[in-house]
Amino acid sequence: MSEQEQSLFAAPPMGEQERMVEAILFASTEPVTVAELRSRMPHGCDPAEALAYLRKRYEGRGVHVVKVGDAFAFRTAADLGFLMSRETVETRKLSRAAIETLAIIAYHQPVTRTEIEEIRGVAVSRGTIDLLMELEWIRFGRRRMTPGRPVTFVVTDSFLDHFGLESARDLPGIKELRAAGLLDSRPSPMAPPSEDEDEPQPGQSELFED
Amino acid sequence: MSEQEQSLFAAPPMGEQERMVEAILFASTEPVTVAELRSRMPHGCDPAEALAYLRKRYEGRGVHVVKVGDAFAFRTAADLGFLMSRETVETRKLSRAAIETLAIIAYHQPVTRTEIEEIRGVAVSRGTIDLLMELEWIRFGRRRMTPGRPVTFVVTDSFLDHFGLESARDLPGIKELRAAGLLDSRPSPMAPPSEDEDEPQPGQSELFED
Amino acid sequence: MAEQDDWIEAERNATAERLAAEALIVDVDGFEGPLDLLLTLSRTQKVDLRRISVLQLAEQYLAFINRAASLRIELAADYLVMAAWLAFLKSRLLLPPEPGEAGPSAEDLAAHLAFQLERLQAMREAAARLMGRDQLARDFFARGLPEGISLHRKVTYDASLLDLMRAYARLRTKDEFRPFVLDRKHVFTMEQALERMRGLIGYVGEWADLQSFLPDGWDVSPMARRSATAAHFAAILEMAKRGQVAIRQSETFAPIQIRRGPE
Repeated sequence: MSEQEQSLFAAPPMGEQERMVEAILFASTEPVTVAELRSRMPHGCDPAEALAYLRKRYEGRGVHVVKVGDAFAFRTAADLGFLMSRETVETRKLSRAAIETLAIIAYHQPVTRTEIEEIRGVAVSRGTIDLLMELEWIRFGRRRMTPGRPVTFVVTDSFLDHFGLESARDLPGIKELRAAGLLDSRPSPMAPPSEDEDEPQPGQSELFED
Repeated sequence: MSEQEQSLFAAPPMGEQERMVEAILFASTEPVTVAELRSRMPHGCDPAEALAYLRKRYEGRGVHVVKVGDAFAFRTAADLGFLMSRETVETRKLSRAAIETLAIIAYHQPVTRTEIEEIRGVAVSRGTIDLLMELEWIRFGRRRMTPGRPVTFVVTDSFLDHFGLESARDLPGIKELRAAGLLDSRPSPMAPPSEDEDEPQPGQSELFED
Repeated sequence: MAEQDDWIEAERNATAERLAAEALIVDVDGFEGPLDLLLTLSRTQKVDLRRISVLQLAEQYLAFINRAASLRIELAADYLVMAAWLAFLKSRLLLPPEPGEAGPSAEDLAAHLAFQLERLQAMREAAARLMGRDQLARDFFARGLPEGISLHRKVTYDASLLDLMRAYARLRTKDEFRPFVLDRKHVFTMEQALERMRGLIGYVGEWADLQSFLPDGWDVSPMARRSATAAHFAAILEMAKRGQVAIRQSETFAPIQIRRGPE
């Protein structure tokens, strides 16, 4: 086999693969998964390894490679945010109820509406869930396998992207909260004043199973 | 003047200035001029010099700093253009008829065309079914064991994948939609009912039966 | 002299306390439910939530509710439900348990309430920390100029789960929003009634209630009955004008009676 023929079938050198990943990530505003990188790069490439080199190369630069769920994206370094006032998108100010509901979904996911209400001690208003869905920060998760099969809510990858989190496991303070038992769905010893039909589930402790 | 006071007014080190230019060029929606860089960076910076360093740094990389008129921007390297072909997929919103048909199939599967028409109150056009098939969101299910043995439609795994569902059973019910505020008790002013109300044509359904 | 200072001091403290309580009351709309109010009240105990006195908290809450009542401030029902429950809990905490009493102990209930407060507080803090993080498009940024120029142009269609659910919700509730159309199914016209009565009147030699002439099936719904009654009444007036029937009514709202006319 001639040398040229061989090179036709061999994967490009790693330095070249790194350039490819760099170009693809740069071109996209949305995070790109490793699977998508692989499907777009020539046969035989190892985008995961190329990504590792690329992340290292951009450490400490003005833009970084960040991980969002299973995907990767370039984002500007947070310490340079002050330069970007022109780029800032004025976002709607979230109500306290919306912020708390979002936090409860993030930390307790998958979580049912009843559980959110039990934690906050008030009914979740219709607009709140609607708004968080519209922002694409939450979505419906798997139904709970309990009587009534209530729907659950979980946070999305856009949520992770927005708050610069690799995964829900990286939520600030989540380990401490779990260790303190504050993420348990502790059954109330008696139906307390808030009416909750579905019994708290023991199965819920598998938080963040992936 | 004390040393500290001096440092308060001195320009940031060149490495830092380079990071700033990098972040600004990356995040900006348009090419940026040197004058604009200067106005956005701290007093005393030399954006032209920082730019020169930055261009050098990106030489041979997967993205370059290019000059566009008087301004500068990042562009992916020309030799990697073949990687960008998939970037150009034009996405359109599904028509209302298509999304309603899809919703009915998802909620009622397996469902026959006649049943879809009964629920929508209008005939289902052939194009709608074809489109949903082409998107690989629906497929034929088992034939119904009733006179005429009509074909049924079911949703596919790529449907579940696209909509982030574990199974079609995880779709929220009407009660849950209402609770989530997705179902207003008033007709939405954004969705006038007359939009595609083709005449109800009960007789037309067998047109598409095979 | 010193005594007087003490007295003034005490007076001042009492005033401050009263003002604080009133400020709390005025702010009642600002509370997100009874649990939020309890959490606010618990801060006055100035202890770790794990060592909170639930008994004292129950008393504070009940005092708050009483005060609101005396100021004629309307409280939402769930505040009153919580008050009733706390009053119950308080009595359980104060009285020795009845022998053989089933169900959870007062201590369990109190511990659970303390847990709920601690958990709410923890979620508040978590929410604050979350919102304090660097955020996309505020502190860090995505590529401002995504590239997408290519010769290959492929059209694909997209929809979100939200679109899907809204579409389904719209379909399923379509009937609720039917545009207004006259309900002809339940309208009995005067022409129909006239036709009917002409056929029937020949058989009415004695006084008979108009009601008994209403067609079958038109007395099931109020709407149908009203329409049929009105149509038949108009019809007999017409027939009376022509002398075909005689009409009488003994008093206002009494049944209307008819019989064959004198002609």
